[in-house]
Amino acid sequence: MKKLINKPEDVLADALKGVSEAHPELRVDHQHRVIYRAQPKDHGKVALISGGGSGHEPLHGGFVGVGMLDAACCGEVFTSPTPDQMVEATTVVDQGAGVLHIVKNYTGDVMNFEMAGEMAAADSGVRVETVVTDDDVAVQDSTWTAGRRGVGVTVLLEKIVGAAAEEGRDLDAVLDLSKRINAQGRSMGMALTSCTVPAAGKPTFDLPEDQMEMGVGIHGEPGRKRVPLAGAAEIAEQLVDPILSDLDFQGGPSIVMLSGLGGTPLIELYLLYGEVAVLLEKAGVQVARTLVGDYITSLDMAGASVTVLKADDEILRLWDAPVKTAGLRWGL
Amino acid sequence: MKKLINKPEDVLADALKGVSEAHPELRVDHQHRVIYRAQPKDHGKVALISGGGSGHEPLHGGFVGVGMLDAACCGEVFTSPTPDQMVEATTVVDQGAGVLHIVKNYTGDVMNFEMAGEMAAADSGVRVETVVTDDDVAVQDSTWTAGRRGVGVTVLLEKIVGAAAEEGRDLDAVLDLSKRINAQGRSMGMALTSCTVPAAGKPTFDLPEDQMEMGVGIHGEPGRKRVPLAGAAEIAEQLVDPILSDLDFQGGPSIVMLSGLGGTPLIELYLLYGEVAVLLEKAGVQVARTLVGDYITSLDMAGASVTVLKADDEILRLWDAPVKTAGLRWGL
Amino acid sequence: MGTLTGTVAVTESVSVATLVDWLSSFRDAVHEQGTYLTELDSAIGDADHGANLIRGMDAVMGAVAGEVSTVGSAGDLLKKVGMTLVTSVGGASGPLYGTFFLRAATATGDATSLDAAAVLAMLRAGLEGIVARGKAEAGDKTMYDALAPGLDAFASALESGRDVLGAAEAAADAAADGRDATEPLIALKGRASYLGERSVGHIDPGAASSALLLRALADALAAAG
Amino acid sequence: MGTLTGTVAVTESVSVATLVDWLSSFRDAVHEQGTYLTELDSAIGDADHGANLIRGMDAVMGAVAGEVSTVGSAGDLLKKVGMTLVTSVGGASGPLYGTFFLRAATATGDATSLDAAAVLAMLRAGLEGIVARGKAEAGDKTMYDALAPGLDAFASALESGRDVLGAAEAAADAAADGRDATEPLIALKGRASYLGERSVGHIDPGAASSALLLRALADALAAAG
Ligand SMILES: Nc1ncnc2c1ncn2[C@@H]1O[C@H](COP(=O)(O)OP(=O)(O)O)[C@@H](O)[C@H]1O
Ligand SMILES: Nc1ncnc2c1ncn2[C@@H]1O[C@H](COP(=O)(O)OP(=O)(O)O)[C@@H](O)[C@H]1O
Ligand SMILES: [Mg+2]
Ligand SMILES: [Mg+2]
Ligand SMILES: [Mg+2]
Ligand SMILES: [Mg+2]
Repeated sequence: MKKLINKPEDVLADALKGVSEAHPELRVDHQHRVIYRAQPKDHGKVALISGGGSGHEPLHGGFVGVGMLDAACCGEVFTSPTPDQMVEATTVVDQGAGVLHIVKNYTGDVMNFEMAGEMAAADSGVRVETVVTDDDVAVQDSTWTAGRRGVGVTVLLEKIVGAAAEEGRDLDAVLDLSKRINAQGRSMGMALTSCTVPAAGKPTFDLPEDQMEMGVGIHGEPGRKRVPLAGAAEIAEQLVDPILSDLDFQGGPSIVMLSGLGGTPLIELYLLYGEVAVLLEKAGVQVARTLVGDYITSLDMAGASVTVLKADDEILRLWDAPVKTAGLRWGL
Repeated sequence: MKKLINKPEDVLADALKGVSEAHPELRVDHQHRVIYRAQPKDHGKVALISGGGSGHEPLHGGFVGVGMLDAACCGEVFTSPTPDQMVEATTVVDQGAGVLHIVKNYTGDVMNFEMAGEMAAADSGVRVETVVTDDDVAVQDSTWTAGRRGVGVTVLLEKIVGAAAEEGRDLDAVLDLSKRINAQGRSMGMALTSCTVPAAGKPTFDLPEDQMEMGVGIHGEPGRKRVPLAGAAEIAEQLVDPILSDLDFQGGPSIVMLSGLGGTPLIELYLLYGEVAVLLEKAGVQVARTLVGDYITSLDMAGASVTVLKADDEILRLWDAPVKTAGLRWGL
Repeated sequence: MGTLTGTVAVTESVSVATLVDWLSSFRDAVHEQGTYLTELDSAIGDADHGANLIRGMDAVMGAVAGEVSTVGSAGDLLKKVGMTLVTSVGGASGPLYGTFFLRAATATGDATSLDAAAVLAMLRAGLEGIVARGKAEAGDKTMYDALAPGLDAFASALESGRDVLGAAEAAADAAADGRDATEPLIALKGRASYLGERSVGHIDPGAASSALLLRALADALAAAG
Repeated sequence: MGTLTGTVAVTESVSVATLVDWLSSFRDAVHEQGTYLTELDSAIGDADHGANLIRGMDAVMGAVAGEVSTVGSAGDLLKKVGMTLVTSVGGASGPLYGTFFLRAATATGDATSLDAAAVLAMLRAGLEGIVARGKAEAGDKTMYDALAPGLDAFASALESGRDVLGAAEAAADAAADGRDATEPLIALKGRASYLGERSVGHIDPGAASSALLLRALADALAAAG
C-alpha cells in the first residue's frame, strides 16, 4: 500500500488536522470529528448536517459553508460516523429552526443517523428531519433488501437544499424539497481499479487489466458486474443508459455531474464527459448545468460516476445561488 | 493501461470536446486546440496566455477565465504545444495592450514559445513578453543545463498576475510582477507511483512497493532520487526542507499550495498538508493563504508537490481579487 | 473445541467478572481474526469489518478496564459496552452490536450473577435488538444467520439438561455452522446486498464475527470453570 | 548495412524525389522504432519521443504526398517539412527537427538536385539550426551527439573521395556510434538533465532518432542507386 499517510488508524484524525490548517473559514471539532462553518448561519434558519464514512472527499467536509452544509460528521474511512457525533453536531448547528440530516442510504449510515435522531430528540428537543438519498440505479430496489445506495445526488441535494435553507425556508419545506431532489436524481458508477482501504492495506478486490467493474458504489465494493474493459464512448453508454431507462428526463432542464472516484485524473473525466454529453443530447436531455471533477470519491479508486438530476426553474435558481465551500464555490 | 479514453492518439481532441460541453463560459477552438474565455476581456488590458503539454489539468485550461488567463494552448500529452497555436491565441486575445506568455521552463516549451514569439511579432506586430517559471528546487540550477523546471508557482503566478492584468496594469508592469512572483516561489514534488502516458500504454517507470521518487516534475519523469517509502510526516520534511533552504521565507506572509499529482485522493492531500503546516509553522513561515487539491498534475501519478510563495500585502490583495475559472474561483 | 457433553464440571452461575472475560476473549478473537474478517468484507463489502471491531473492542476493554470492581451489575457493564460500541464503531456493525449489548443490559438489569436461563434471556434480548435495528430475517446473509441458530442451540442444550458452559459450546458450534451456511446465500441486507448474485460464494463477515462472539462466551465460561 | 567502400555504383546527384524517399524512409523507421524511442524516453524523459516523431512524420508525409511534382525545389520541400514538423510535433524535438529542415531549406534554396557537397551543406545548415535553437554542445547527451559525428564522417568520406551514398553510409554509422556513446553521459540539456546522475546508463532518445534520420538518408540514396 502506497499512501500519503502516517499510521492507518490515524488517517482521519491526521486529515482533519490538515483541513483545519487549510481552511480558516471552517472550524474542526477534532474530538467529535465534526467540521463546522467557523461563522454559524443566522438564527431562525434551518441547519443542514450530513456525514458518512471518510474517503469520499470533498464530500462531505468540503461542502460545509455558506449556501450548503452547516456541519459534516466524519466517520472512519468507509465507516459511518457514530450517533454521538451527529447528536453533538445537531445541537451545535441548530438555530432554533430545526435540523435536516442528509443521509446516504447505507445500512450503517441509516442506523447511526436513526439512533442519533432518537437521541437528539430525547436529549435536546431539537427537531430533526432526515432525508435518505438512494439514487444508484446499479442496485435494484426492493422492499426485501437494503435498497439503492445513496451516491452522487447527495452532492446536488446538499447544494440545492442548502440554498433553500439559506433563503430561510422552514424545515418542512426544506425536507420536502430534499425528498423531491432525491426522487428526481439518478446515478451510475464504474471502476477501472479497486481502491485500497488504509486499514486493510491492500486493494479491496483484484481487477485484471482487461476488465472493469460496472455499477460500483463509493466504498470500493465490487460492482454489479465485471465486464470487459471498453473505450470511453462505450463506458459512457453503460453509465447513461441505465440512468435514462430508470427515469424520464424529457421536458425540462437537467443538472449533470460527472464525478471522478479519486484516482482518475481530470483529463479523463473531461474526455468521458464529452461522450456522456453526446449521449444525453441524442436522448433529448437538456443539460442546463454541469459539474465535472472529483466530488464524491472512493479513496484512490480509478473510475467515474454520472449523476443526472431532473431540474426546473426553481431548482436551477437554487443551484445558481451563492455557495462558498472548499469543494463548490460560486456567486460569492 | 486502464484509462477512460477512446484511442490514445485522440485523448486531447476528445478531452477538449468534454471541456467545451462542460463549460459554456469557455470557447474551445478545436482546430488550434486553444481554450479561450467565451467573453473576451476589455480592450486596453494586457492579455495572458499560457500553455504546455496536456495531462496537468486543471493547468492550464482550468485557469482560463476572469481574473486569470485569457487563453490556454493545449499540447499533446506531456508535449509542448506548437508555435502556430500560440501565434493564433496571441492574435485572438490581444486587446491592444500586448500579451504575456507564461511558459514553464522545459526545453520544448521554451523553444516553441520562442518561435511563437518571433512569429507573432513578425506577423501581427502584437507586443509579446514572456515569463519563464523555474521554481523546482529538486533541480540544481546551472548555466550549463536546462535549468530548473517550472512547476507549481505557475498556478500562483497565473492567478496573481491575472488579477494585475485585470486591474489594467500595462505589459511592463505585468511582466515585472510575473518575474518577481517566479523569483519568490519554490516547489518540490514526490511520487508514490509512475503515471502512464496514453500513447506509451504502460507506466513510465516501475517503482517497487517500498520506494518512492523524490524530486519529480510533472511529466512522469523519474525524480532526482529514489528513496525508501516513508510516512507523511517524513515525506513532508523531504518536501519542505529543500524549499526552505533554497529561499528565506521569514518576515512576511506566504501563500502555500499543496497539489496532488492526479492519482492521489483529497483525504491524503489534506493529511499531508497537516504535516506541511506543522513544519512551516516550526520554521516561522507565516502561511497567509492555502490551496490544497489537484492544481498541477501529472496524469494519474500518485504523489504531491508543495509550493511556497513569498508574498506581501500587494500580492495577497491580488491573490484575493476575484477569479472565475473552472479550477479556481472566488470573489465573483 | 467441540462440545463437551458429559463433562463433570458444572458451571452454576456467571459472574460479572466472567462477562468481562467474555468481552476480553472476544477482543482477543477479533484481533486474531481481524485480517480474516476484513478479507471477508473485502469480497462482498467495504473491507473494514475487522478494523471496525478491533477499534470497538479495544474501546470497550478500555472503558471497562479497572472498572470491574466498580461496575456493580451485569446491566451496568453491558450498557457501558453497548454505548462504547455505538460511539466508537460506526458502520453497520456498531449500531447492531451496540444495540445487542444495550438490550442485553436491559434484560440482565441489576443482577450481579446470571444463571443459565438469565444468560439465554440476555442473548435473546440482544438478538432481538439486532433485529429491531436491522430488520434482518433468516437467510438474509447477516450476523443474524450465525446468532439465531446459536441461540436456538443454546436453548435446546439447556432443555436437554446441559449446563451453561455446555449450552454456550453448543451455541458456538451452531453459530459456526450458521456462519458457514451463509456462504451460498444471496445477501439481502447490508452492503453485500448491492452485489446481488455476486454475493454468493462468500461467508458473511458479520456472521463470522458473531460466531466469534459466541465462541468467546464458551471460552470465558470454560475458563471460569 | 556497413559502409560500401569500393562499390562501383556512384551516386552523382540527389533529386527532390530522393529527398522525399529519405523522409518516407525516416517515417517508416520511426514507426518501426517508435516503441523503442518511447522506451528510451521513458527511462530519462517523459515517454513521448516515439509518439512525437510518428505524429510529425505522418503529418510530413501527408503534407508532401502527391506534391512531389508540384514541389519545385529542394528548398520548397524542406521548408514544408520544417513547417509541418514545427506545427505538428511540439515538445523539444518539434522545434529542433523543424529548425533542422527549415535551415536545410535555406541552404538548398531553389536547387532541384543536389550534389554531394550540397547535401553536406544542407545537413550542416540543419545542424547549425538545431544548435542555434537548443544551444546543445558536444557531450550534452542530445541529438547533437549523433548528428555532429555523423556529419563529420560525411565530410571526411567525401574528402577521402567517396560518393554521396558512401558518405551517407559513413554518416549513418558514425551517428549510430554517437548514439551509443550517449549512454554513459550525464544529460545537460533537455528533460533528461533533470535526472542529473540518474541519466547515466541510458541512450538519449533524440540521438537514437537522429541516427535513424541519417540511416534513412543512406537508405534512400542506396535505393536511388
Ligand atoms: N440489516 C442488518 N441486519 C443484521 N446485520 C447486518 C445488517 N446489515 C449489515 N449487517 C451485518 O454487518 C456486517 C458488516 O459490518 P461492517 O463491515 O462493520 O459495517 P459496514 O457494512 O457498514 O461496513 C455484515 O457482514 C452483516 O453481517
Ligand atoms: N537543447 C537541446 N538541444 C538539442 N537536442 C535536445 C535539446 N533538448 C532536448 N533535445 C533532444 O530532444 C529529445 C527529446 O525529444 P522529445 O521527447 O520529443 O521532447 P520532450 O523532451 O519535450 O518530451 C532528447 O532526447 C534530446 O535528444
Ligand atoms: Mg464500512
Ligand atoms: Mg514531451
Ligand atoms: Mg464493512
Ligand atoms: Mg519526451
